[in-house]
Amino acid sequence: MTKKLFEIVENPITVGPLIDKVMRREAGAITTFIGTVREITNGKRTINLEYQAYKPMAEKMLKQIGDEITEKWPSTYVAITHRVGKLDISDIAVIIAVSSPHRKPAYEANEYAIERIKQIVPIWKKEQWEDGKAWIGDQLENIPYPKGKPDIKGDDHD
Amino acid sequence: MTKKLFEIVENPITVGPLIDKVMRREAGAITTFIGTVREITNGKRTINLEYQAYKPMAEKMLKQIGDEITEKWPSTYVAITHRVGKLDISDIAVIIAVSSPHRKPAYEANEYAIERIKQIVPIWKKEQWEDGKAWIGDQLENIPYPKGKPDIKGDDHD
Amino acid sequence: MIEVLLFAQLQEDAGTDRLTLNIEKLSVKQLRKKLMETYNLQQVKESMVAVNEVYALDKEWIQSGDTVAIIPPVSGG
Amino acid sequence: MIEVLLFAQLQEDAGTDRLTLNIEKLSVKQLRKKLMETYNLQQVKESMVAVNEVYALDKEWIQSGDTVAIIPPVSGG
Repeated sequence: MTKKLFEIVENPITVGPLIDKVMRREAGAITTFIGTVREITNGKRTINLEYQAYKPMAEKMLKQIGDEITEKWPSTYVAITHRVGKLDISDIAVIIAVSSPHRKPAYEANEYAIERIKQIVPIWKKEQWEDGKAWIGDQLENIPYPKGKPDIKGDDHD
Repeated sequence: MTKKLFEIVENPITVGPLIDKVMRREAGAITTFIGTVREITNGKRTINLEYQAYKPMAEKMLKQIGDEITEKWPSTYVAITHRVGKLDISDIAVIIAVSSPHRKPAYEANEYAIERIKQIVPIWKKEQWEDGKAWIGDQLENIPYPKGKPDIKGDDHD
Repeated sequence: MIEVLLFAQLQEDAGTDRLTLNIEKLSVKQLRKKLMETYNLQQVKESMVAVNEVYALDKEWIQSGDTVAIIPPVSGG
Repeated sequence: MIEVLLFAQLQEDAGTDRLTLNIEKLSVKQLRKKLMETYNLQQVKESMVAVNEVYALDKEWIQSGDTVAIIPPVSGG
């Protein structure tokens, strides 16, 4: 079985395979982040979600995030899988697994990964509410590209 | 099946059941921490480990950590399982799962939990090396009880 | 020929997931202008442009054979 | 009677996982002294004492029927 560390997939995902990808004898700590479809956002009830990706570039950007992480935290191993397509409430959209000999880098690198995914990975979600639907840009939750463009190199995060 | 959120167990543990314990429709983020037996610590090769617990008090202390967390981060749900007995390299010793509507509290509460476990939960490990064995006190890695006693109330962490 | 991929709201606005432009060479900035004026795709303004799967700045050039993607603000995770 | 539970290195030093003291009442501080002097358990000095599964300070009292645990520096996680 090939061990693809950075993946966009269309089927349901579970945490076990990602843990296996980063597990090793040198590891003492593994952190995982599991992003699920939340029912209520900003007071609105979500019925379901649709994720769309520019798949080849999205996988490339996930890999770039992995490279940024191993440069910043050389002791870590990282694996990321993002699901696309229709998802229901509580379905898993993304899993990030990081292993490290000690716990601190495993937490820091994991949180860095999710922040960067929300900045540079070409994936979009369309929310279906009771009374409508819309493609969500991060501008609804944050400032869109505060520097006029995505922080491509991750320089803000040193 | 009863859903015991804070447990000391003697058999191998996996992350799936802990995720299930904290999963809910309001959650958008679940973090897990998986503590595994690391082969090399401070340059010494560990062969295996033995964990011993004062079980009833350890479960009570895990529950206290859970209470501290839901007071500090009211949006979170927490579950912790610690294994005791003989463990080999890469075996899982502890799993912490935290769910939250948004990701930041899920990371913060999770890291808080492992820090507190290392301070107040009556569990001890005995390391078996190639050339000997010893019960490890945190004093070998850290200052033992810097205030002369464990920080029972977690007041340092506000 | 330059292929332009569209996603999310832009895809719905254009009614297609790709445009094929019969152009030999133009800058990213010129492409933005064309998409806004000829195709009335206003969200291009707040989008990034990727050329052959790499984010590109306005002054960079696109040539026949390149694959361009218009990337509206992302919302994965 | 007061039951005193021992763990980890203390258990190995004492050669048992519990001591039963035929005492009606004593303070945590007095218990520490007794364990160090009578039983020569030097690690008691750097250990915490829990009375009925709650960490106790030196000035607190232990009574017949209580379960006491000596908690050397912990190393779980």
